[in-house]
Amino acid sequence: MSELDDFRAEVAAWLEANRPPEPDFLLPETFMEVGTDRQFEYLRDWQRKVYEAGYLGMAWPKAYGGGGQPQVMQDIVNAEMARLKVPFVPNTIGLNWAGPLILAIGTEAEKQKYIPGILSAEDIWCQGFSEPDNGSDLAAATTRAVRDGDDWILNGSKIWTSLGTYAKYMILLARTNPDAENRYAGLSYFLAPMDVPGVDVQPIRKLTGEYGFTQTFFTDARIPGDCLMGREGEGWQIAMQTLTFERSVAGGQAGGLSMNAVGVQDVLELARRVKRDGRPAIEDPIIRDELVKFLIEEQGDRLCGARARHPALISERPGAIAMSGKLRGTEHKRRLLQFAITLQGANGARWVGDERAERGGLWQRSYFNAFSATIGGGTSQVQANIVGERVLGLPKD
Amino acid sequence: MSELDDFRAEVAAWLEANRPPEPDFLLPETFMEVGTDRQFEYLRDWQRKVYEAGYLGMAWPKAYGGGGQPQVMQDIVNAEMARLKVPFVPNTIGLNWAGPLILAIGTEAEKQKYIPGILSAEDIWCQGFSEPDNGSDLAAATTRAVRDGDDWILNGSKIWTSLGTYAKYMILLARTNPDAENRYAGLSYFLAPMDVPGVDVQPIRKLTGEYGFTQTFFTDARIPGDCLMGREGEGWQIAMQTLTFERSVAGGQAGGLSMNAVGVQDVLELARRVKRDGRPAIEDPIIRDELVKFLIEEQGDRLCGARARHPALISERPGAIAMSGKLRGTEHKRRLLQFAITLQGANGARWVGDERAERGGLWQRSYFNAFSATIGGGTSQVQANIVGERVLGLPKD
Amino acid sequence: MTAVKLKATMTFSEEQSMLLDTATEFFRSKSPTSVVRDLMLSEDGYDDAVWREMVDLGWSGLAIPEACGGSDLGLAAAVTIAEPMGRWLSATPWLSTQLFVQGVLAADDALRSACLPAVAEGAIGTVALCEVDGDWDLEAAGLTLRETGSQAALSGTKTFVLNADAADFLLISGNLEGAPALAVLDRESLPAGALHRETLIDDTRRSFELILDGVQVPDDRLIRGERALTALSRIRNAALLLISAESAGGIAGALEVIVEYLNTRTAFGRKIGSYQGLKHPTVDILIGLERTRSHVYHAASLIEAGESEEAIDVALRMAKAQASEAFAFAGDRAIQFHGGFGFTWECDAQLYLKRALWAQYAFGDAIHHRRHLAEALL
Amino acid sequence: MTAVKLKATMTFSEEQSMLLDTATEFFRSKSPTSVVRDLMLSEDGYDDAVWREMVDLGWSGLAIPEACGGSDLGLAAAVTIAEPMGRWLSATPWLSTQLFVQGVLAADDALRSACLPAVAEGAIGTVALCEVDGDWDLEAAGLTLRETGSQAALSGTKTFVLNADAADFLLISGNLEGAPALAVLDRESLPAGALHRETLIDDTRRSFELILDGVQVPDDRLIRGERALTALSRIRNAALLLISAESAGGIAGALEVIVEYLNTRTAFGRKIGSYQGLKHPTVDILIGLERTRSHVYHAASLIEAGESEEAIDVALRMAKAQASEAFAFAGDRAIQFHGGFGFTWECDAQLYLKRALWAQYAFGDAIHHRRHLAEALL
Repeated sequence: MSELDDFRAEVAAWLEANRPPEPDFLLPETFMEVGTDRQFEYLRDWQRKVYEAGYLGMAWPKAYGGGGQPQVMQDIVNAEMARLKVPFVPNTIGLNWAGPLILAIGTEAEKQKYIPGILSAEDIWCQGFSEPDNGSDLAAATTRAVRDGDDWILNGSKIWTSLGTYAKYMILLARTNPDAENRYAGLSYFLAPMDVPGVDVQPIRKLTGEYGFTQTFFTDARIPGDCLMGREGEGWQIAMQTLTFERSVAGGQAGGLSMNAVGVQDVLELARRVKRDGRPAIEDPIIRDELVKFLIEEQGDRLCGARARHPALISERPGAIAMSGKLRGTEHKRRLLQFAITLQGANGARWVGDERAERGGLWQRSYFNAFSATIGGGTSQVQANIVGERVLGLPKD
Repeated sequence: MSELDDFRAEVAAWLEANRPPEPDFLLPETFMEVGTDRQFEYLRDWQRKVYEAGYLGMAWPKAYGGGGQPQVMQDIVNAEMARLKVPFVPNTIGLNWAGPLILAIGTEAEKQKYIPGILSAEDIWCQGFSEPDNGSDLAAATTRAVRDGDDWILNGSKIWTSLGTYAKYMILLARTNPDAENRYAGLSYFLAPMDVPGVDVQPIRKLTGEYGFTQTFFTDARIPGDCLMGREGEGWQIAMQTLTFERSVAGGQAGGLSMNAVGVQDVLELARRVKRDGRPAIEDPIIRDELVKFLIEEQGDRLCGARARHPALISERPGAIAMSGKLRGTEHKRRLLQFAITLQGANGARWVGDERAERGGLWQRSYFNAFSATIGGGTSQVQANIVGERVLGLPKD
Repeated sequence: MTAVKLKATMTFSEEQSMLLDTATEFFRSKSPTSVVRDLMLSEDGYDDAVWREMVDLGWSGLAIPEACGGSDLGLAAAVTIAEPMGRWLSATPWLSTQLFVQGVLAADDALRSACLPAVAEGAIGTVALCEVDGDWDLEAAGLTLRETGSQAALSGTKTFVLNADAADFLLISGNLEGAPALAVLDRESLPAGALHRETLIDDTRRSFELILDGVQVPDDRLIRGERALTALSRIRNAALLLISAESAGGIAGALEVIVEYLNTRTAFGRKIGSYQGLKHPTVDILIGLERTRSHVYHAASLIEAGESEEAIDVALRMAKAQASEAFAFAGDRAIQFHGGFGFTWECDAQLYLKRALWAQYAFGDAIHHRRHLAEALL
Repeated sequence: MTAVKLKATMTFSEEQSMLLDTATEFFRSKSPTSVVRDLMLSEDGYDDAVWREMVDLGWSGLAIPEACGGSDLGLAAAVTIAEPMGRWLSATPWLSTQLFVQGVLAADDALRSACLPAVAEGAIGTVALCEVDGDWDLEAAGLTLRETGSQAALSGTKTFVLNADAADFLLISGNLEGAPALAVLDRESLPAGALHRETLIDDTRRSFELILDGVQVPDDRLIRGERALTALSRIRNAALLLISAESAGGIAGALEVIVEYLNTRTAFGRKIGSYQGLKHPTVDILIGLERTRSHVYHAASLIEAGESEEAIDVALRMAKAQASEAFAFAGDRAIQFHGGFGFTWECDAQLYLKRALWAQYAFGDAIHHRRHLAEALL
């Protein structure tokens, strides 16, 4: 234990000493909200610094730029980063979704080609699963990939692409065989370059008025044949495996924060500071009861994570905690952020840019941005279906 | 106005003077919970007395035993009964569902035969819509009615029959043509006598441990041909029309209470009296906030009733208030009664028969009985579908 | 037993019904969301031509006595304007003007005559009540009014002053010798640089911080003593009523947007409105709408009937508490139920949630009003 | 900053894992609902043969030190018995006995030695804490203990005394010269007619009112001073932990009943579990279960780790608040989702809701514990 404690102290000291100075602009709260070049560069520089210090991909193989160390060390780094509230690292899709996938099922060539750039933030990754007409219904993808000699020709469009403007690669789910026996079998998975002709990235304006997502249009975009991951027709299985990383059902992520962790303690701190009805919000008994409800819920979810590490305590439904994690976490956060506005009383009506807004309007913006998590990656309604059907065995809709 | 005020005073005086003495047994709370003979007789005597005083069926035609007076007078009686919390009258299905239906679409012979006995409580009515395998899905009814000469032969079973043990007649939905073009067209509607051979009534024990519902079994039960209401194959339409009376979407009910009206004021009174945490429940700020929420909701529903009488204020969705009434009212009541237990702190764990239970355990029993309303007559989930589809025009499941 | 007995009064006249129809048609045609979105980006935040039309229809002077050039229809009639205004997210200085009118109605004849006829003809008014601590207690204002001779000097900072840049008159609350008082300031008397634009969560509003440092107001522009308390009470009543009415309209608008999408969008081979996971909460929104409208028109009925201040207060707080939560719920679900599209600027769902949050935190949210209701009713 | 720092400690030993497996199999086989229903109607409310088996398995003396004949596994191990007991609605005097043990563990050696070895061998214990006002504050007991010579006289009324008719020992709380104290009463010392059966919402419990009018207890049967406070605190901790664990089991049982029915019953041509209106709330029940179990095993881990009383208190109150609401929700929905069948005596759904309500109101409900948590954490 003591060795790990030492390590934890070393990490904390490094983070404190090397955390970048507060910028003079409002940072995004998650990797999905990087909307301006200066935001992106600030965060990419930070990832590079963290990686160079050896605190990213610590448990990934040394051969591809990783640290080759035990996972527990990366866990400690992640925990310290969250505790000290340092900025997040922006290449989340590479670090935590595409990277572990490539390490798990990729070829040696793929590992060598892609993993180092993921860690160093040299190569930013984005995800091309959702389409304009098929939000949570990934299997309905209509973006086409057609073989042409050794290459593939892409046509169609992907949407809700975080970091699309900055990405060098996309993990792409495309239809290679529209006549397959079922809609799943017709899909294939690509590690597609974004810097080829025929790929057009358009920023999408979010409900906050800011940018952060993009829509990607493919018009006869030609990509090399070796961009196909696995075999033709295996796209659905690989996409589902990607989701196990995305939803942290499976481990192997490179680590690093992917968002500014906001928790109930931050809201408590707010409640102590702001006034409602002329007195500190935290003195209102109704507010107090709500705060405690949030604390119990947050602590419950944290303890679920701890319990999930004891097989004997999850034996009846081993997948329940992991598979419900997104639903629990994102809905908790949405409600918590909504409540954080309530604490501010009349001043809750302020918005980003208002001088008197709490933390520059961060809370209000955060609440609106919280919907990206309750919608993206499968809406909460779809998540509830997944948990009901796969964990509880209830019949499909 | 003054004439009606006089009438209201007269009614109040009569009710005060004639209300039956408290019995030495716990009365049921609704007509659906009449489980013992002495409960039934107590309530039937009360209905007879109210009717003989001229306070029931006041707006029904004189020719059939009604009062032939304006509806507003019956409304006043109903309101005074609720205000003074007199017992309910037990023949609800006759007075408020079957009666108005017969008056609306029955033949002259049917009106003469059935209406007087409904009012006097001479003829108790029950309802045979639900079946064991088809709870809220009435159109799936499988109870068969087969013509045999002038008669009909009944086979099958109906369930959740309130007052089944005491009823002389049943409004019955049965399948007369299993080969009809659709399942609705094969149904017919009967005003069926219960006192013929082959009709067997079995009491159902409720979750409270008491009785109150029955299951009715038909085994080659022969009923006369003129029991058919309307024409063969019109059963579904007539049943739907019955539901408009049952759910008070349509008017024309004979009046009288069909349950002990419990409202937020009763719960307030309880909150003033009982202790939680060593002090009156009503002093707890969390309890107070909840009580006010219930008050706002109850008042909102009451005001919806008032607003529904102004066509200009419901013009956009004329059916919204009426069609959502059951859902709003029954769910409000279930939650209110659950909360009434919470007020009692440690003593909330007592049950009917405990000497120290508040009002003999009435609150606890009431909460459990509240499910009969959130389940019976179409579950809340089915009600929400109905409102969503018919009022909002959302697609069917 | 409760001090205030809850009634179920609900009156709605033929005249009000006609007004509601007219206003509904007016805002439906004048305020499609394309227009709303243009106005959001504009400097003034409203279209003066539309405002003039409203004035010409008499809606500005609706609650002004005939003697002062108004039509004296009262607050109950104003609800019929506010509700459709909320429904179509219309941005006009009408609300702030109505609050100004209600405050000045408590003033003496001279001050009323000095302001209200102009308002009936289109002058814009607003109220400056809230201060930076965000306290919703209107009587707790800290801005000072100091009398010297026949003048009073106003010093202090006000926030959330709607349409202050466009206003011809500002009614400012403060503290005169330890008691609440108000002053009417003309646009001309406003010192240069006194106004600072604020950024609200609801882009369809224009709000300002107002900093006064000894600005002089003639004595005859003051409302003091009992009249000041009456003015604040009238303003609060009007604010609770009209914001609740706007919210009722907003819920209806959000519901319409949701139902439209649920009937159009397909997922997993079915219209998404067929899924109970979306259908049932949408029904909850409808129920919230029905209850809100009922509370609103009831409160208006009590005001029109001249019921006791206590009864009106209870009805208004109930309306505001109900409206605030139902509208916020509708706006929140509107975004969620639109899925990815709901997360975009182009989707109208966000407009409703932003309105809902402004409405919730203006003049007290649900928790605030329930606490006051507990005092009145328990 | 908060006084108590929340940790995520979670330990579960191989031994505990085996105990959990054994207990799970035990109650699954011994306590099918047919047996539960028979016991509900029985006089004693439990099956002595099953109780003897539990004693033989060492579960009675689980938390008793080895010196007193127990296995000294502590409260954390007791959770592994309580959870499956709740899952299969098992009715035994185990819970009351564990609370008795925890109280007596705070006594001096003499009293411990006088009671605990007997309990380890199967004697039944119970605690008499609550009084008729239902106050959950265990230190506020009004029953008086009056000392005369080497005896104390107990006078007062206790309520909700579980299994009092079967108990060999009763641990009774009261007030001795203004401070909390407790006394152990043997079954023989209980005056005739002192017990009056109560009717609880949960028919699987046997509860009694205990009326004492000067019954004499020898001095050496008293727990007083600091020890009395410790005893009450230990009892409360055990009650919160074990009732929360039972509730976790109860939620799992209710969930199983629901899932089974949703996968069987058909309406409108589809399995009702395919409707999101039922599926999604069922997932909410699962989430409530997962959170509850996590809180319970965490609280047990803190106790086992010997964390501070404050940290343990916070974890236990969180567990109880979470468990109470999640179980009541599961029970309520279990009835609703069974439709008409859910309304019958035969359907097991009602058994869970009744258990949930008993569990909710024993030793403080969610609102109560959240208030205390607010004091500790905010």
